[in-house]
Amino acid sequence: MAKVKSLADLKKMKEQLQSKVDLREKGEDPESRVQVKVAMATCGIASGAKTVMDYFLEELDKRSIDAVVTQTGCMGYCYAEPTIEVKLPGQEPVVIGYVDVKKADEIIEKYIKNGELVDGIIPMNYNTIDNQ
Amino acid sequence: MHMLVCGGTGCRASASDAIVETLKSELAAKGMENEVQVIMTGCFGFCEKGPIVKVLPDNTFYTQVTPADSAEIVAEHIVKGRKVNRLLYTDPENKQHISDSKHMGFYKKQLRIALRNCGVINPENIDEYIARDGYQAIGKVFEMGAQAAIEQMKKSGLRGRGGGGFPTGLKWEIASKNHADQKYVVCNADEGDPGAFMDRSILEGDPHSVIEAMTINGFCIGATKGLVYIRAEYPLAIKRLQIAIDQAREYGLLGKDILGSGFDFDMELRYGAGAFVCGEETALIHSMEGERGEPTVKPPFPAESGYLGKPTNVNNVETFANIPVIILKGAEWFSAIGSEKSKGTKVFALAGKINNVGLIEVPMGTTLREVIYEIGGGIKNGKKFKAVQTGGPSGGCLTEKHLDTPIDYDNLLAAGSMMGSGGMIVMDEDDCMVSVAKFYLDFTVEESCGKCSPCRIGNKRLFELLERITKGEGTMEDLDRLRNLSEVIKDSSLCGLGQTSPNPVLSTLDNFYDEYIAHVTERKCPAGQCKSLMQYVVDQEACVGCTACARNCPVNAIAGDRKKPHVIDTSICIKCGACIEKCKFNAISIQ
Amino acid sequence: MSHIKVELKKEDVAKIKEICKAFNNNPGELINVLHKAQSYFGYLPAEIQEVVAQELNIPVAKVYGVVTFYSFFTMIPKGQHPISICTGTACYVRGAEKVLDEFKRILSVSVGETTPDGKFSLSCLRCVGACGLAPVVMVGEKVYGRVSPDGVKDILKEYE
Amino acid sequence: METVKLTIDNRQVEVPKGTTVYKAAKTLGIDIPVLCYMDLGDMNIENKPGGCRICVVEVEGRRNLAPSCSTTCAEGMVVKTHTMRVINARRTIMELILSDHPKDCLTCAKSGKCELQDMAVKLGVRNIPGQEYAEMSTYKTDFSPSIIREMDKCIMCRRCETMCNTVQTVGALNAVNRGFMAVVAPAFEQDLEKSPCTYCGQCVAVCPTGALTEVDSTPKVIRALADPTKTVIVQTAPAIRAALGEEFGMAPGTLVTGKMAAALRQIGFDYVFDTDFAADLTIMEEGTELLDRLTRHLNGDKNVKLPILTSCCPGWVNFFEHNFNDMLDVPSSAKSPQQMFGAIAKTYFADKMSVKREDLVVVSVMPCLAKKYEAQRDEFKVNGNPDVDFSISTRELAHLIKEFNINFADLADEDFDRPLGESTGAAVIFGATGGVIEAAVRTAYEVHTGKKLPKMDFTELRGMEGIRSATIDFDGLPINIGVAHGLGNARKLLEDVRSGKANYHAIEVMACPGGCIGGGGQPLHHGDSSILKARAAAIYREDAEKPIRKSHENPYIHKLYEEFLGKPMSEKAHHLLHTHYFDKGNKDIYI
Repeated sequence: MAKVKSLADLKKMKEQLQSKVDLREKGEDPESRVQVKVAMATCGIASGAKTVMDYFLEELDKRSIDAVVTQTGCMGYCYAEPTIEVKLPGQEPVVIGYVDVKKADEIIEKYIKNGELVDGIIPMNYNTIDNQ
Repeated sequence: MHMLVCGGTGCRASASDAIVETLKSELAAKGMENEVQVIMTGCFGFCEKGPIVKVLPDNTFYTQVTPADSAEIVAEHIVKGRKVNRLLYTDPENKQHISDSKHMGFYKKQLRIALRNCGVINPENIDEYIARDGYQAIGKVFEMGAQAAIEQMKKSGLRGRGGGGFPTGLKWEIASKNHADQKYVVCNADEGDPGAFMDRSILEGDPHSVIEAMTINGFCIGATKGLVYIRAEYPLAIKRLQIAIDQAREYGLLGKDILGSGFDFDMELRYGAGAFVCGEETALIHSMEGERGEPTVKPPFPAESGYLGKPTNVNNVETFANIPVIILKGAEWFSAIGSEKSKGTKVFALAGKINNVGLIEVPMGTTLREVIYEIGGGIKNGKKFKAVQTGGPSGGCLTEKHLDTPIDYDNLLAAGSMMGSGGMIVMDEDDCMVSVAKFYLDFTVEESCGKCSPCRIGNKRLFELLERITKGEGTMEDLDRLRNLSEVIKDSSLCGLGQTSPNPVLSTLDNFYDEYIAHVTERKCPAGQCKSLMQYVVDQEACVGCTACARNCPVNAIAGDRKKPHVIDTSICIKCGACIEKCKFNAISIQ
Repeated sequence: MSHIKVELKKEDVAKIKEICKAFNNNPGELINVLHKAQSYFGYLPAEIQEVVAQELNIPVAKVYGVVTFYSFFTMIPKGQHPISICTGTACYVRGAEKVLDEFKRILSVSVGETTPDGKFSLSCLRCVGACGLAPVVMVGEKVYGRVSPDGVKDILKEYE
Repeated sequence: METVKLTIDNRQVEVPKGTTVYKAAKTLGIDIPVLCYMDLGDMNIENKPGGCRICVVEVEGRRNLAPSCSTTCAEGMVVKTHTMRVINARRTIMELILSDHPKDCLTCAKSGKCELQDMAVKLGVRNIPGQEYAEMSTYKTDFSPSIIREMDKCIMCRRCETMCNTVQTVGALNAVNRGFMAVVAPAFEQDLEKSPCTYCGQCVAVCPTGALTEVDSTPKVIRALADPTKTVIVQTAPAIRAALGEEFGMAPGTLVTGKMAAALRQIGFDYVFDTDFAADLTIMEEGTELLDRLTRHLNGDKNVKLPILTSCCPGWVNFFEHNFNDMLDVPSSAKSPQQMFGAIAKTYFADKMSVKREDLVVVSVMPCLAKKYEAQRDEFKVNGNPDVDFSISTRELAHLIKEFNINFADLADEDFDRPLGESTGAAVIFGATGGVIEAAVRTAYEVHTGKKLPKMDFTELRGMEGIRSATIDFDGLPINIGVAHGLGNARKLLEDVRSGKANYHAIEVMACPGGCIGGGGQPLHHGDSSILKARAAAIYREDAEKPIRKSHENPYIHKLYEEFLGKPMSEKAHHLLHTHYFDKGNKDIYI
């Protein structure tokens, strides 16, 4: 990876990365994929987030669903760990708590495949600085 | 279509289960059960107006719904497509109904600044950070210059998030004015409060923001070296921070000539080894130097003579995490958030007897009530709220009467607690406040470095006094001693640890004096937590003589014939509580 | 402090020297050196501290002073399955003390001790940050959440 | 000089910038009580951890009380040293310290000279509330050959740690553990005997309580005196006569040579001798060794080691055996005066008196605690019988005199006995830093050049500076001499020698700051270095008043060589008066 040499470089890089993300998020990218983020902070891992993440990686592949599974930090819902966020192309992301392997299976079958919500989704209860 | 029914404990208590049932049956009656799904969700964080029902995809947000309202919602909204206006949220300002919850962001009590990227980006991928404006702030600082950046920091009103609340910009300015051949930037990531994990979450979720902020700090004060003093007990945070440092180096965002500015900055990790006192900056510096982490008298402050005797600026993780945003969005934007003397937001680790244990971030000035009842979803198991402890072992216990106090540095201090690093532990009616004070003193006794006598011996004596009281051996004189000793320890200890360690005692003495009195004069623990003061008694009326208690008693203290009421021999009873748990008839109680 | 006489092997000494050298034998890196040594040997007996002192050219009393200051460092070998009970505030208010008592009772050891068969050692730690799961117990790297005194037996059974 | 103005107890004072509040108050005659604080100003030794918190004062505008010992005066500061708040804090802290301190004051070795006791009196502490249920920290007592450590009495003032590490660089003691169990101890809390302790006794000299005391040998001396079969003789080191008076209320620097001899005779010693005699003998041997090495060096002998190091200080011998084990052939092989005396007493003198070796008891009075250990070294024993049976300190001698109800002040001066009581001025100055080498120069010059000394006083070798050097002209041959007192200074000097940076022919080292007059066995100077200066002046005064001031002119020394030893460094002299050293450094502890 080449070094970022100036602020201008950095900004250009940001634009590129941002637009890639935007395309994906707005679902305008024809190749847009399902995104699954697993909260993998200590508390999440302690409650089994690693197993859940592995399950998604394996099962989505097995069930031929084109998806990106990534890890992220603490979402703040410690009471409901492990938590994950699922984003279907062109839709708002949904956070789901108390995810174990069984729940993960339900999420894949119901929400990811058919867009049916499942019990245990956690409404986003905070404002972000993006809309400030 | 989806109908989301809040399944948070608060809403559940007000019949959200019934709402789900009626909604389902109404839909079934209309033959729409396959088109519209009813989903039970987690807490919306708006318990005050619960139960909540939200209809997707149009984001209609109904408040204070009763089971009786279900039919109307289905009939009107689902079938006819007309919103039920009377159930919509009413803006208290203009009395307008708001139908689309997208337009009612204001109900959300939380604002994520320090946690902006936590749970959003992959912390192990620098690209995701850059895509969210990462490292733009350092570029901006290079353009505006160190002096202007320090001005921004001062104007923003940001105060240290580690506990003391010292103005960050001022701290930087002092460090920038001390001349030396080498200066240091230190990030205090030795989060030691039991029950606090804000810093850890930030480092695990957004390590680059800390790296960027430290670089900004370095540029502003003229330091080329950064050190992160991090708890060795945080392996994941260490790993992610190390990955982030390596990636930043690879991109040239750490190292020589960052972004072509000519400014060099690099950083390394130093590990803590389990000493709470190392959260104090002079102790932290000694620890980084390979010494016992004993604090030294200030002045000299680290800004003058810190790590290896060089000017050093120490800030904690959360403070740093705020900085890139302040630079990018400007001091005015930041200072518009929060209260008069405390700007911005504060992250709290909300835990204890509360439904929504979690990591939250609220604007300064939010009340404890909002945090506990809205965001936290109220007290677990429908128990009664008793106290909330903020500031960890250095803080105090606040009560009912403080619930509407806006949270900021000065208010908490005035109320006898402190901001601390952000632990917030909620306690209910079952918690004995004398025991809680004892718990914190036990911690302080173990964590005192032993250097100064008030802290080394005084806290031990406080603990012993509290122990006597919880055993029912205390006297009224002990209560006076407790107060005098607490005040002297606070007044005369060397460092912040001793100067704050009596706070849990003083605040409980102030707010729960009755409970102390009960322990001393009646030899009773009103909360029923102090073992020595408890007696287990079998209610002779309720006992059916099932023998479950007697069979499970580990010391055979329970006697009684089958199908006849049993009796506990209190001289043998070890008060383990096994009998209470086994009794299916609620016949055993603590007196 | 109780002592366990340890005889270091030649390669152990070489390892300690190598660790010290990696930190340029800089006394300012003492804590980092001790971390590395403990993660390699599992604990820091007197003999290891003596070698470290010699390599960093500082009095061994000072090394010992540092080792005994920080609760992370131990001079007693941990059990095969180190059990740590979180006694952070969140776990405390949710009953960690009772869980700890149960471990003590079943294993017949106090905090900081190892069972005679070397299988389990018991210690307390302050907040692993999994307060949502309180009370929390760690056995080795594995975290158990929402542990009740009744559940203690089941946890121990896993390691029999 | 820059100054600051401040107000203390409503009085204005102007002090140089950087002055502490404690010192500023002193200029006004306000004596703020201090406990852990220690200032040996002239030797740049200061201990101000700010740990005991007894010296706290109120500073206007500050939230907490400030420790006056380590708070620097600032312009316009307003200080109050005795408000109710301060007095209450001081007394409460004192009660706390005492609550963790044994109450065996009546039988404590430090009773009457204990700073903690004095402070309790000063602060008017009459009871310790809650003592009956206050846990005390306990540690095992450590009996070494010289020093007893009873750490239950430690108040964590850290003075010993400062002396052992910063001043002496011995590194035997360090603060260990944390909190209530924090204490100063050797590694692994083992006994001093297993540590690199040199027994210099500086820790004992500064300990404010009975935590560190010397091993009391007076009961054994009394038993020997009471045994009719024994001939008991005593030798007194040069530094005793300049300090013993202080124990009887005399001004520091009062010479009590005659009274001391009289007192010893009254106690019942059969012969009262002077270690000074042996000091003259030491000069004969060491001086000859110096000249021998020097001559061989000048003649191009590559095997000869220079510089020669003096070896009369046992603390220093222990130090180099531990720390400079690669240089064991550098120090002079001459025994110390104490041991030379013992060796001559148990051979030459015993023969003369026809007393069997086992029936002759040699007692030494030394300003030193390391001498106790030295006397017990195996190489100084013949068939298990030591050359010196018991070594007692100046303080122990004072106890003995008091125990024997001798009115010391009223004693008429008496002389030492012959032959081992005759000495020269050169021997007397052994007691002060620089004295041994000055004595050696006086003799070596005349022996080497064959000429009379042009002057007797080598003031360039005297003084209190830690490391001094001078070049003495040996009639055209420049001799480079180094002097160090305090082991930290010795280490510096020796490291320069080891690295080849320093080029000396001879070096004198004394373990204790000031030399033997500041020895670990001397009356406590409580950190007042003017006392040391007065003692040194007394020593030089006695030297100046002596009719003979050069060791080689002592007629009894001549007689000793004629009758018994032959000549310096003869085979017999070698056997009796020289020794060898042992490697006590980091032995191959592993494998």
